Amino acid sequence: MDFVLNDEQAELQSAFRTFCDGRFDIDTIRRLDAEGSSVDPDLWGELAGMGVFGLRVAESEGGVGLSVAEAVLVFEEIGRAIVPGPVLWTHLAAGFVPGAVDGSAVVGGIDLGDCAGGPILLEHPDALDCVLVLDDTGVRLVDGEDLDSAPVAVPLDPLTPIGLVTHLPAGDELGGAEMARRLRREGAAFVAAMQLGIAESATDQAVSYAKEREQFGRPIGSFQAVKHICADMLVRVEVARAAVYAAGVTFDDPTLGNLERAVDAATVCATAAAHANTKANIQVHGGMGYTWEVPAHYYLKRAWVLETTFGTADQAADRVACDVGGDTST
Amino acid sequence: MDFVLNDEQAELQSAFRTFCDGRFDIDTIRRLDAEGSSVDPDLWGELAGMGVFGLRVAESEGGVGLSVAEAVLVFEEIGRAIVPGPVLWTHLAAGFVPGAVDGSAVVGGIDLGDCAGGPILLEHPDALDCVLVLDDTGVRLVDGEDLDSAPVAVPLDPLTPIGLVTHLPAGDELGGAEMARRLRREGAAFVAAMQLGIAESATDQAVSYAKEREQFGRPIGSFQAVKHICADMLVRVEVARAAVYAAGVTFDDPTLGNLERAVDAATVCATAAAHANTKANIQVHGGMGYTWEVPAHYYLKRAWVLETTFGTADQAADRVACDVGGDTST
Amino acid sequence: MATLKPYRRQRARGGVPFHEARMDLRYSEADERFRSELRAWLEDAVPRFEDSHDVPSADDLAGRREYDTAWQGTLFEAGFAGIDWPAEYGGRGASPTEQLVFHEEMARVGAPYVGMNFVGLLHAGPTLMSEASTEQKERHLPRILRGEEVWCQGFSEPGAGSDLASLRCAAARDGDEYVVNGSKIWTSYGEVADYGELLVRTDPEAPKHKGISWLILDMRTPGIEIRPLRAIQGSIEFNEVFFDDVRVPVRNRVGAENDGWRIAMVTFSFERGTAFVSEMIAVSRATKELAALARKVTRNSATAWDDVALRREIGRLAAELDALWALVKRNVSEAARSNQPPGLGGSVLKLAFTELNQRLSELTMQVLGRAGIARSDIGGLPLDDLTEKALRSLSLTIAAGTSQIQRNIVAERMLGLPREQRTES
Amino acid sequence: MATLKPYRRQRARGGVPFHEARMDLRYSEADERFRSELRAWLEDAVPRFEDSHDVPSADDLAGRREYDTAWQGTLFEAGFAGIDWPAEYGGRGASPTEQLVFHEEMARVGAPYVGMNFVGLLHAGPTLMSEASTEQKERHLPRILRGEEVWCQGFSEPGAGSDLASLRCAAARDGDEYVVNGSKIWTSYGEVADYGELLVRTDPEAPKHKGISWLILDMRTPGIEIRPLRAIQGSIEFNEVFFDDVRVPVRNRVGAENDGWRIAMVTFSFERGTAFVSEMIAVSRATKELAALARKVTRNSATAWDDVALRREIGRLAAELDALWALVKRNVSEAARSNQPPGLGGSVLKLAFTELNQRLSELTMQVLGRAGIARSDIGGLPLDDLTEKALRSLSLTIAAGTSQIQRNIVAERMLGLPREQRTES
Repeated sequence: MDFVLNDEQAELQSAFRTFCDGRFDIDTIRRLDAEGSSVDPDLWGELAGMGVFGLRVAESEGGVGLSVAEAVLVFEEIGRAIVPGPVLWTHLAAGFVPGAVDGSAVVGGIDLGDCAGGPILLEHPDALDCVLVLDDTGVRLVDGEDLDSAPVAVPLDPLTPIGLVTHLPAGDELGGAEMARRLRREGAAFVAAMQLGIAESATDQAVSYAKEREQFGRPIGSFQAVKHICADMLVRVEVARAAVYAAGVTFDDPTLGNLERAVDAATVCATAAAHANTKANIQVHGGMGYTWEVPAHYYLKRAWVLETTFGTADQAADRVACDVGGDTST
Repeated sequence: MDFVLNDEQAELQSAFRTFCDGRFDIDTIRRLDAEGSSVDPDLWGELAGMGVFGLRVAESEGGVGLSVAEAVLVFEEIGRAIVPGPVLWTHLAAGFVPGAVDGSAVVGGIDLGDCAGGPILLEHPDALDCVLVLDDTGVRLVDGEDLDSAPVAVPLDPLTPIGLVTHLPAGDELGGAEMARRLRREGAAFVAAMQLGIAESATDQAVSYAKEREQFGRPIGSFQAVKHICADMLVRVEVARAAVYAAGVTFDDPTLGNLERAVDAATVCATAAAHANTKANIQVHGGMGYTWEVPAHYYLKRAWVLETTFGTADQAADRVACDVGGDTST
Repeated sequence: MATLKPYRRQRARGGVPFHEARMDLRYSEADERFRSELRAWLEDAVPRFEDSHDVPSADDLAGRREYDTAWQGTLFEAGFAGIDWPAEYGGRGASPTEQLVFHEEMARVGAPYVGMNFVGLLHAGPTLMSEASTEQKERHLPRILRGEEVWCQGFSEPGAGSDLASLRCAAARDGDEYVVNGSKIWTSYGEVADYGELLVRTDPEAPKHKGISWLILDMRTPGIEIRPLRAIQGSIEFNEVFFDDVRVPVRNRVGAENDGWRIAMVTFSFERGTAFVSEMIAVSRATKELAALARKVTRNSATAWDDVALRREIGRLAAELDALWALVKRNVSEAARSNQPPGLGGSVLKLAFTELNQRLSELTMQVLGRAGIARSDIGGLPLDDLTEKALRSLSLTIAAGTSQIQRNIVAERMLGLPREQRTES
Repeated sequence: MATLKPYRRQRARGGVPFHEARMDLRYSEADERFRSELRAWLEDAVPRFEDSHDVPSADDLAGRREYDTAWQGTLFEAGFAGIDWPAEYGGRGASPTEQLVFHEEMARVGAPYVGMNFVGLLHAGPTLMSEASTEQKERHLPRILRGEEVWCQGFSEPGAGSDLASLRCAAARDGDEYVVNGSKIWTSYGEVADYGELLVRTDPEAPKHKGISWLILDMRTPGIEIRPLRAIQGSIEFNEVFFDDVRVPVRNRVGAENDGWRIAMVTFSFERGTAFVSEMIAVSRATKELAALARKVTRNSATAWDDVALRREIGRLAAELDALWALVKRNVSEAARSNQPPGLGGSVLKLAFTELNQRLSELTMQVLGRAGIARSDIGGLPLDDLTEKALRSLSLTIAAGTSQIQRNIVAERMLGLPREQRTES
């Protein structure tokens, strides 16, 4: 047992963080927002070049050949930099949707479970070549041309444009219920990783603002009220990190324990961390926090979008409860 | 509209507070605890003399003839002083159980709704002359001699001894479902008043300790962490007070609005205030807070007992939700 | 033996009928007469106003000014402007409880909101009434009531937020004018306001609370530059305002030179006291709407309402709102008795209400579920309104004194805990 | 173009098999061999021990001492005492991960808890190992491991709680003895302990952190008076200890004179690091038991389990516990790598775990409902255990550094926020 990153994993993560710092800095985020484009072809190409889409695809098939635990580290950074676009769906599709692995196909997706009973919403509708559709019975692939959607004028997250799906063709069946379950589980784990990254970034932003900003002749971070908000942010991050990394490791070594429960624990802890920390970050920033002058709002909005992607924390907690209570009825 | 205490109400409350300060000071509470007696005949007589049991009984029938809103002020003080004994049940019984009004009959009670599905527990079993029993169908009076109960060795609250009822005779029917509903509603309102008093006392205790106790060369109340705990305590008290007094006023003038909802709002807010404030009081007291050296623990334990007396805050919130949502199904 | 009986008897002896003497939540007959009159008028006036005025979009500031001031003018014409303002300035001279009835009835029929008249009616106006010269009052108060003057607030600065008294925007005396240099922030509607309530430093040498003055600023004075700031929900809600040698006549100062801090504190007690009565009514309505929404929104095979955890939280919020509404009535009763602006109780109300509001927002997003990633109405869901409110609610624990500052106030001024060791230069 | 491929290739080139090189939650083969050995022994030893020893009541301190030390002796005889202590003191000299396996297996079979050996095994012992002289180590460490010495802690004082360094219990040098006067508080098991770890002020003139020394106190020394304190749950858990000219040989000082503060800090890092591994396992079990209880307890026509709000909170707590258990594994892995006591991560764990524990208690009381007003088992409900745990949990956010102090530590030492303006005399 050695539940810390090894040197190579630390280097992998640090290299990808450096990449994001350079390519997805806050000015770029603001530019993409202003341009109303969430998928910039050049940046998409760079993500492909880094191997983000084929991260878990074998080298022989054009991928990087990493494990889930390592892909989790990359998605943590994608969250930290709030990289826009259907990165996760294209990553999930790599290996069975042609062109996904090298980013030449931009793949979006819909988990009908998330939309159950409500409108069917599709993220980044204008950028997609094809769309994966998951439901309890299986996985289908729909050509982007065949799907009709009406643009939603204002999305919650300015960097996640939304379309209301008005016609969803049957598409081609790619797999059955088991494949859908697997994709959802992987998707939930990477969403949790992104939420972890968002929670971390919110903490970093709050802490550096608290060190700089002075009121009453002292940095606001010297006041216990602010100090304790920041301390609680770090606690949530560390708890979420443990859960998210544990889920990644359990994917790679399923004999370690109950994989579904490990993913659910990651969802519960990472969602809570991202939700509370992005809100706390705004509070620490004071008036600036609820303007577009500082990036805090982008993080909060992205975290809210991810909260309903591949299932909610409430659903995850309900499943964990049934596992703990040996209740198989639900 | 004049939703503040008038002079006479303020004097009434202040006079009763002075009485409690003198008769139910913390040394008395400790003595009763040590003696294992929750009903001291002399003190019970003094409560009767003050008119606590006949507070709402007409003067012509030996009572004080006050309204519910004023009785609420008295029960707030009973909570503040954690006066032990079946004061509330005897008060509820006054007017229809002989001897209750002047305290010559010590009346206990059981709301079978509170015990639903669990053991039937009776407070102060050894002190009771008779026991009111409420259920959905009506109200019964059982002679203390006829009821069998086994003493519970350790009660949660040292000043609320408990018996496990092993035989509950049918007793005499005093009224039907409507009377049971009325007694529960009144009981819930006075429980909320006592919880308000407990929440206030916990705030007072925490604030005075925070002013006195020094660490790091300053009173701990000068640290924001402690200061903000205390501020939140006061906020909860003021919110609870508004809800509890509003419920009292609504009893006296039912055309003001939905009485059940007013009582439920009082239950929700006062329970939350007592629960959180008694816990916060312990935290502010540090190590001393979880010993018997300071009275904080008595308050916490009493608040916990009251949380399940005449229905819980969860049940009250569920009813308010149904009222808000126009849901008549539950 | 001690007994509580005298308290009953004393009252009986006094001869005052029982129900009038005691703590009471019932509106007086006069209040109810006012309500009937107002209600009758609103029934006709609101539809008529709405027929003749298009609701402007959030970004159309000029349109919003026109709309808000037109409604204020309509109220004034009918005698319903400034319910608790003295008649001499065009107000109704009525009681605080009638003011409360006014809010209730306005909310009941969904009448237009105070909008851009907010600062004038709720901050600057009451401050002028309390502190200004007769000439200043006569000049401004009637125009505010008639909707002819829109005001904005120039208090905070980029470097002076929670520590407002550290403000540096300087007003140097030059004859009978002040020359103002510096900047202000969070001035809502700065672009379209006529006047601003401006706090400036008139004595840079004095201790920080002692060198501040309160000025009436004509927003059309040369040298004022305005930079709009975008709020989290996307619309332009406030501005940064820059002053470059802006000349303000000394006669536009309210109160004595360097006495501005005290005067500003008067404003804050208004702000904290009754400023969210309307919002509270709106939130109460929102809670009801959320319950109705939860009963409609299906999630898998059940509705959101079937989820006891969500439903119970709706119940808790509604119960707490009932309590806060009673607390408002207590604050108003106290103000009516003492004839003073609402005091520190406003901080208690603000702490409780803003947190409750945020919990309602979180619950709303939970009920919306996946649909909440869109902010345009789809599938019969009022997403535009709900997501905007949810985002906007994040400002509530910050604006007009953060929750941290409010807790300091409650702890230090209401509970008497020792003051923070703050550096006061 | 930048790519992540090298990170895969580099590892392949290194020749180290993939699964051994990476972050790993799997116990090693050596750990698992240890587990099998321990498990086999426990299977036989626990029932044998329980057959020959009656479980003493909470108030029977002498009986508890006898029970706890007998179990420690049994462990020692079998070679399972001090798993990660060096062999020279009778320990097993094994890895921190084997220590974790030990806790897991002990909890799995419900073996007796460390009990009164807590201070010796988890605080004083590790401190002696790190800081004491060879003679002191040889004198005490093996006896602690064998269950022959019970220790207590004399750090806090009535006037020195969170501000421990302000302690005033004085030790005046008199030849080769210190003469101790003053008092200590929160000394668990003080009446039956053999030794105490004692912090005293040896230089009253020095700055407060600089004048403290760490002494080994023989609890049988004349002049010690003990006043028991009752804990919230009703039992005597700790004491106030008074010192009246208590003579302690100078050779019983650990480390240099006036270096006691640094040494005490070593103890705290142990306290915060692994002290609640056993408790965490206990809480994990408690969560399972609560779920089972909730499925049994009926409330009106349904079970507590049918209340989604309660059930979901059980799920949330279990999920967070899973996360905290993973966090423990990370802390242990870091300690194993660095061969250092667990660091500040312990404060993070303490904050999260103690709060979780209190939430579990609240939930337990909610599930119990009305039955929770009794603390004796009735109606098939384990009320004695559950209510005691619920009350006891209130101490967790206070003892061993309040949550407020832990947040200061996290903020100042981990996040680098500016230090509190505290008066350090």
